[in-house]
Amino acid sequence: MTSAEKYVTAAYLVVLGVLLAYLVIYAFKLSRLEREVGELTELARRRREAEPTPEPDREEVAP
Amino acid sequence: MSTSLRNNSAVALAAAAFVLLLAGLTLAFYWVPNAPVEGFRQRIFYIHVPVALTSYACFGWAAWKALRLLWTRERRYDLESYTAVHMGVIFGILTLVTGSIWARTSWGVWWSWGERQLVLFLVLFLFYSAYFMLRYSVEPGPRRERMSAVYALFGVVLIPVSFMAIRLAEGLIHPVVFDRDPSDNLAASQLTTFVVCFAATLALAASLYVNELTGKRVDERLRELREALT
Amino acid sequence: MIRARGLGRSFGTKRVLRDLDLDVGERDLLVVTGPNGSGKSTLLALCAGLLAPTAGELEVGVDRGRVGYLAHEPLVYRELTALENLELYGCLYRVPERRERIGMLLERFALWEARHERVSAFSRGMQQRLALCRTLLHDPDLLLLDEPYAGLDEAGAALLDAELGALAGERTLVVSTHEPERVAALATSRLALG
Amino acid sequence: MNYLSDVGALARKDLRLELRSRDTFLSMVLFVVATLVVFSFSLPAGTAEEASYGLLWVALLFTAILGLTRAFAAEREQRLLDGLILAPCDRSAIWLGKAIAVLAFLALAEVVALPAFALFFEPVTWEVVAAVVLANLGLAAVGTLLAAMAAASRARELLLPLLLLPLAIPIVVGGVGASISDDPGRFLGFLGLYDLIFAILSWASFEYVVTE
Repeated sequence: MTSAEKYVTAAYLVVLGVLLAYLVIYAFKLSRLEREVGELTELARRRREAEPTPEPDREEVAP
Repeated sequence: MSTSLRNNSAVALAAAAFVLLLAGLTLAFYWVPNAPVEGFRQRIFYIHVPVALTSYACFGWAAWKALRLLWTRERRYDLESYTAVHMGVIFGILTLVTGSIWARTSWGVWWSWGERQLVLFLVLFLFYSAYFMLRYSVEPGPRRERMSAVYALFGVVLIPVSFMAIRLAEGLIHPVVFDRDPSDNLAASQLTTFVVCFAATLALAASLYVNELTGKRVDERLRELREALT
Repeated sequence: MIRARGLGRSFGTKRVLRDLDLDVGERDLLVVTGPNGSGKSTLLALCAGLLAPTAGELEVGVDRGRVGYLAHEPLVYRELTALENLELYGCLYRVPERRERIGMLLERFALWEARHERVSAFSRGMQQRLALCRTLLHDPDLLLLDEPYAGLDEAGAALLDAELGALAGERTLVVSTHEPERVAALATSRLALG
Repeated sequence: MNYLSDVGALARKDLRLELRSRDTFLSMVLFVVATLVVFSFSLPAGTAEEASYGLLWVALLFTAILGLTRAFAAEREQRLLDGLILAPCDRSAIWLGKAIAVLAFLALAEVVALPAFALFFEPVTWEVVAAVVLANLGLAAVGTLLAAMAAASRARELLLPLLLLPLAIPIVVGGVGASISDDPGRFLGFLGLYDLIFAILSWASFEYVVTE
């Protein structure tokens, strides 16, 4: 391989490498999101058991 | 857009990106003949310039979304502008890397101040890194969205202005290098390869943009859910 | 004058106001009470237009030139004198016969002698009274007073009582306070937050 | 007419505040002279004269940054921006008033800096003075807007240089070019164009930076 070919392939490989790195970072983000959803469903379940009847949420203005 | 429609377009975008990238690579490496003067190393051109133009497109898209945020005050544009800037910076880094490799093959140096586009991308890279610094140091909320939008608008205005500045600086402050404008004397085959590669990088950017945007939307919705539960 | 439906505001992840409905008429005096951090100041800042709601909607029937806003901070320059501060705001609010109005307000709030002193030399009570002058300077239709009695001594509080007495029934007032009994007589409606 | 009276009142307020405390202006003058002296030690003997013009422009740029960091100090410490925003005047008047004050401080600092430069380094030609005037306009216009952004963020003193430096690159190119080129007209024209574009953009977008 001449030096020119080495550099050209290096350029294309670098682009590929950066994209793969991006995908890896994105995968980490997805796993974090998944963990967060787990926590929230857990929170929701605990809350539903704690108060069977949902209390009113709106603050009315007392006349 | 309803989620099923959005999913289909995301899949379509990804498929288009894949096909175009494949076509671009095969054309760039096998089909197009060697350039008369430069020979094999000219093939970096088919990745360096499309990536650079895609980066400009991303910054332009971010500015467009920022303008709409300031115009219609709809808050979803902030995430879109933010993701587009993020895409622009990623492709900007790619441009800088492939550009310096090209400078290495053409002039034997990793960095040359004579190459206008490289210098412009360095300026833009500095500018948009400050964009992220701005976002991280302001509380999330309407105020941060509007400031980021204004800054993104400044960015897109800075591109032509600093290109003029770099051109003015040549010969006086920066060395002049025989700068063959890559896109003027292109043979037919080179042009088609270039266009395919450009379409490929655009499709790639659009596909990554859509995915990352969805990720950020899920992030925000989870935060609202957490707020509602606590 | 003020109409809010499902009004909410959160700072980052912390939600301060949630799903609030509110109606304040032209001549009303609304007293807002609640512990610290319950969103009283946020509600007033929203009505003043300093903050944008992050949920629901809010309509204020008067443009910002007719709004008087008294915040925790006096919103006056410490290095300028009382007179210079009021002249600056007088110019910005385009107050007609500015000099006479400033003189009358300074006199009414017993600040006339200190008019050439810098605000940095003022006591907390004097700063609060200057802030009241600034709030009333342009004779606003809507007054948003965030804990107006804070820092006032007995004389200052009496001055404010008289002022509120004169304004109640004439203008729209929203007063957030920790001592609701002081304005209980004048209040036309009440909102307990938090 | 009211717009101009608002701008006048705001600019007078800033100048009066500065006369009282005198810290921004004096620190800018001392800073620029000290920077020039330090620079005089940084150039090896054999370098070309043009290099010193480059130092002048770097010194002016960082003096401007120093002044801009102080621009919204009073408004930020006493949360006064809320008071100014509530006033019925057009919010861009706040920007213009503050920009005029920053311009005044910069000009006063340069009245000392340019003769000092002529004394230490190279003569100050009229092109340099024209470029400095144009650069002041650009720096004041864009810098005031960015100072308002930085004032609303946590890392105030750190953020302003990061935001301003990339936008100041064309100003430095125009300034240095006008100082050393034998055809300064091109560079002065470019500086004028820069001022026009970014002054209008800053004027139009200031409202969105200080309100919600």
